[in-house]
Amino acid sequence: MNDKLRVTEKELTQEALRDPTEALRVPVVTPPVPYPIETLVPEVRQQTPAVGQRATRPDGRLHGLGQTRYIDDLTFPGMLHAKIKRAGIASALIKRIDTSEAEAMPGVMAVLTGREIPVNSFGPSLQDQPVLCDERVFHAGDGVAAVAAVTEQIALEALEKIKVEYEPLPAVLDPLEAMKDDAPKVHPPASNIYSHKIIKKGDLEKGFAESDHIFEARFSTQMVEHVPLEPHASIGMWDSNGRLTVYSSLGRITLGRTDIARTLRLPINRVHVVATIVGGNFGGKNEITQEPVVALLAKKTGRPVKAVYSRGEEFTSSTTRHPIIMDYKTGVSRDGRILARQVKLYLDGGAYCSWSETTLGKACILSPGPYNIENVEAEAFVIYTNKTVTGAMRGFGAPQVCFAYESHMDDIAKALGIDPLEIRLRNAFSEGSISPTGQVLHSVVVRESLERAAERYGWQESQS
Amino acid sequence: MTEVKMKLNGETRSASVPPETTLLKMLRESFNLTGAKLGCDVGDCGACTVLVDGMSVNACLMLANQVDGREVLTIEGLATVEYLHPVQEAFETFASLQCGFCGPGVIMSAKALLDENPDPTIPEIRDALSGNLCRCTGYTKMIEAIQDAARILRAKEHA
Amino acid sequence: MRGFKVVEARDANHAVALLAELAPSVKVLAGGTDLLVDFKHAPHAPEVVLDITRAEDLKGVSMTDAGLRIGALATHTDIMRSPLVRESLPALVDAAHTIGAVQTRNLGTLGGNLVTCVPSMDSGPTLVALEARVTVAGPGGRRELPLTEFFVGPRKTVLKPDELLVDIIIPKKNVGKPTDFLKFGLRKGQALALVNVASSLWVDPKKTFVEPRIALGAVAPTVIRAPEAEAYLEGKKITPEAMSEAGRIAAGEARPISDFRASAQYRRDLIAVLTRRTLENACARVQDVRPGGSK
Amino acid sequence: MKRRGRGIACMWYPIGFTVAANPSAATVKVNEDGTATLLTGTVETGQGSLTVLAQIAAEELGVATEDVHVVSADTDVTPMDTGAIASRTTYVTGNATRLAAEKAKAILFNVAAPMLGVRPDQLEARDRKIQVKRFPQRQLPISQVAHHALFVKGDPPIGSASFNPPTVAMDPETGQGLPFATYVYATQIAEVDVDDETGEVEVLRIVASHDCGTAINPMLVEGQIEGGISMGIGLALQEEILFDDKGRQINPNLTNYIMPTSLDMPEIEVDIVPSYDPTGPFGAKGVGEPTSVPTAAAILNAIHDAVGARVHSLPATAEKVLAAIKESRVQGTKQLPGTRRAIAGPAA
Repeated sequence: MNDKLRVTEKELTQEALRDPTEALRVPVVTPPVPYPIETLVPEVRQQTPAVGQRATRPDGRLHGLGQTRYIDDLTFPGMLHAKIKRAGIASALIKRIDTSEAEAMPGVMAVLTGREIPVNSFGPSLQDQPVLCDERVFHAGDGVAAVAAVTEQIALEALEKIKVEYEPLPAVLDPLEAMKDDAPKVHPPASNIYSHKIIKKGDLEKGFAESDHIFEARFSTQMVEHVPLEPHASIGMWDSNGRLTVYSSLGRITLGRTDIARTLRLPINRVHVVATIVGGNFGGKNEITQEPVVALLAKKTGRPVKAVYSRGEEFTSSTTRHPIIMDYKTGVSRDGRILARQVKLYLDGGAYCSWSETTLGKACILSPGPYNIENVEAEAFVIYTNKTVTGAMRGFGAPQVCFAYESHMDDIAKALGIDPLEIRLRNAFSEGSISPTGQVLHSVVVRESLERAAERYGWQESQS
Repeated sequence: MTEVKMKLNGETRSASVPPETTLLKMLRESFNLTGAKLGCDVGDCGACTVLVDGMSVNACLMLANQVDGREVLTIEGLATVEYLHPVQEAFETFASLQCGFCGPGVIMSAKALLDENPDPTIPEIRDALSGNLCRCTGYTKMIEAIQDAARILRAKEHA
Repeated sequence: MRGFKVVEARDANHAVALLAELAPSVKVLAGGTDLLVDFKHAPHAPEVVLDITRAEDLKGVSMTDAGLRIGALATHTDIMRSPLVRESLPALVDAAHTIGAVQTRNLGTLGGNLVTCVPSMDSGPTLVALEARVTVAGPGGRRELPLTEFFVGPRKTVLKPDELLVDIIIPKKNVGKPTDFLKFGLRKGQALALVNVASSLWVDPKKTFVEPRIALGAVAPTVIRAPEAEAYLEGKKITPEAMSEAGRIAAGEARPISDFRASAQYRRDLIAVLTRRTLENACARVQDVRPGGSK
Repeated sequence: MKRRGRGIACMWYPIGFTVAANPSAATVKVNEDGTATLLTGTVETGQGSLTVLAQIAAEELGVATEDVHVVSADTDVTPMDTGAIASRTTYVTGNATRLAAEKAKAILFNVAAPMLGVRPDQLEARDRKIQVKRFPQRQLPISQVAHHALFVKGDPPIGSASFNPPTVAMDPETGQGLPFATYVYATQIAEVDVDDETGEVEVLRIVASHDCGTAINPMLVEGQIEGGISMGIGLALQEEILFDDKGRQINPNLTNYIMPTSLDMPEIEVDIVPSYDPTGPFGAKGVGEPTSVPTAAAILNAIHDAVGARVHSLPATAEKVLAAIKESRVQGTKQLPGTRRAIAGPAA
């Protein structure tokens, strides 16, 4: 069926809907049931203290009734749907983008390319990420053009009509390869190692020299996606004062507004960001993605524009968890006390910095584990590769290093014939312990957590 | 265009949609029933779960035309003006939902389970929810709430 | 989804008539759990979709003179709930239960699963181990053929564009045959099979294998039998060693590939283990059953 | 055969950003009926943070949780907030909220003091009342005080405040410094069954003892822990974005990206470790991220305990576990160690 025809048909149908004999056809908006019916507040929660109560969530009932309005549940009169064309190639120069065929399609209201974006770069710490690539593609999930059309389907079909000519460049996919001097540069002329951190405490060599045993191991982790059930979604619209409103699934609206204003070269007070309720974040919705795109398409068309990531785009074009290669070297005494620990971390940063600097820092600081160690050296590198961007994800590198230091700990315990619980208790921080960065720690309950978990589990009893 | 006439949340409704329209798209766009969500569009996540003739289905995997003449129940039709469905009530009490996006689908799956099996075991509840992905809760409080709702429903049945 | 037309069939004959008219630019919609996903990703839309979901004569499970008949449109849930199947062939229930999740089992059909013909189909091995036959209807009438001949390759069956799968029949002699199905996936819920295996067997009074049948899924272009392993077992005394050896032989008969889900070697390892376990489980289901199906 | 194992892992985790400023601001307005409105720039992304913030404001004002309505996530309306990131909302935004509520309360106390004939510092707010410390019978309903403040004294009880966790920059050469204001601690113990012929791992049970300082809302803390564990299980066993040799993703969908379903989740036992951080709002720290930190480590240690095989790279897929089992056998480990209790497999 011809798309133009379908749009006309839709309009005709809407005409027909006004016929009173066709009343049944009128799209039904079931009025929301006005809960709560009862206005009484349960007695138990009328009392203070409020802290410590198992108070119910005010959003809980709306969730259960299906009445919570996420971005994709919002519509505005005349709203258009936007889709972004993805590069599908990990590293390339963009020679030419031809959007003419797409623009000629019935139902297509506007097409946008990177060259039209006032300031085509953003990022929470380094502004190394283009909103839509204009000269070069850095990873396969990069956007290269966008379309706003009257339906999502027309927008999708229009993407296929956009012709992009690439000159492929060598892609660097392995972070250890990317560290080498002769590796292709992801963001030339910048080095692929774009951030580095080191922590030194005590005398590592002395610590190893005093150790009865030295253990070494390499651990590595994979790239993981946040999988919020709600895909990234945003709606952009302008008023006649040139003020932009963006509804977006963002967990951090302040930074979002900064980045939107920056990329659009707008005074910040002309940008209004509303995040309603976000359908899952886990670190993956802490920076903008397609907000400037919907804003500019809305500006071009004079209509509200909505864009929702497909599940595929959630994987390819949002951030992910850093894979980390982790080298541990640990010196221990005969009785299982850690005397020295050296850690080297290599974080695969993907194509852009995103939250890599934060991840690098936390991973590095936390990597020795919650243990009293006199002599520590932890060093971490984050490296560009032509892969999906790695950014913030629940734990900022901590789950990765915890996997390494705790696996290592068990191997040491086993080699020394010490119970895994016992070796941890012998080394664990306590109130006033000094962290690897020299910080005196307070309200430290790692021992308590070990003992309580072991008690609850029945650790002693389950040993035969 | 395809004419679809169905019993939707207890009332006779009809819509005229292009033939390739999915049930989910029709519910959301023609009827503004946005409780069922689009999470993956290919039947993996279950966020679009609704009941057709009492059976839970992925609304993204049915054509609107397929429900012509049938009964469709969405999350919006589950509560009455007087009462929340016990599953909805238990989900609220137990804080079973966090971001809530998977919630309408999970609750519809739970409703279908309890209609079929008023006293499900925990493994049976897990099995019934395996088509509904949730990233926030670890499913734990959902399972507790469904057990609680089952108890309440059984007590109602006896009363 | 891209635009297409939908035509509805009242019953099987109507569907065949419509197919004759519309082929080859038509796709048949049964459960839709695979088809609509394909449409959403396909570069081109089909011209016409033939919706057969209202053809009642294609549904249902019944016992006929030929054996247990399962309509092509019977959903996986229908199979799981059928008292007939639960009683006589619980392995079919187990297999149906491993497919997708409740929502997809409520929609997805046995016929659709066979016609889509992905190598990892979960309904295939049990039916093959029970030597199931299928009925195909076309412009020239109906024909019956063994299920193994129905499969041609990945996503390819003998069905011509104007033909329709009508039903699946498990021959009478195998109704009640002790059978077991095991699937190995990457998780417990909604898993795709890395390997799935079904074994059926009779046991004679001397505690030897009679008519052992072993079917392997996801380790060849289609579901395959393991004839060498079957031949090895035929007439052998039932022992753990024999079943382990049959597993090893079956692993050698498979032609698994390496892909991102698993290596070929790992799939072979799994076949050996799963074959042995299905044989053990099928043996455990034997209670004085004799060839011929009478208990 | 299935072999059972147990594994333990503990961790530490900081609250807030690494050194970098990450302030939150909040405004609390007390209405003339004693209810209140809290304005916060943070976003509810599912954790229940708005509930927790309402509880903190309510506690400070001496009213009930549902007396506080929270307005959030609108840059035109709500004050600056660094956002729902770094497990910082309860601690940082919570501190800002408490301070804002305290300022609003101070206005109420100033108004109430002459009405009750005492000094403001002799007052406390409890049970929707403003009362004289140790003389609870001398009290006024908060509604009466608020109404008086607004419409008689003309002094609206509104408080705005902000909080930024105190840190000291790290030395670039040695990393020495105070990067975070506070840390939380936790231990998880996992019990697994490993099928030593297929490598399949089934997580049966996880005991999680987590420190979050004061649990402002224990039910929501439990929810965070249970959810964090499910993510940890995915990290441990199943989830991985795969690339082809050209750098394109192979499995960008929920069919082939294997995250845990309800059937993949173990029994979870949550334990909240009693703890109080004097720098947090009513002693609270945070809980969001740490919940998924030790899970993978505990599971991998349990696998090791069950079959004596160490998997060094995540995820520990069944194939990797089986390979590790085979390797540990080759390495002359004649007997599988750590098999305290071998239990029967499904086929036995």
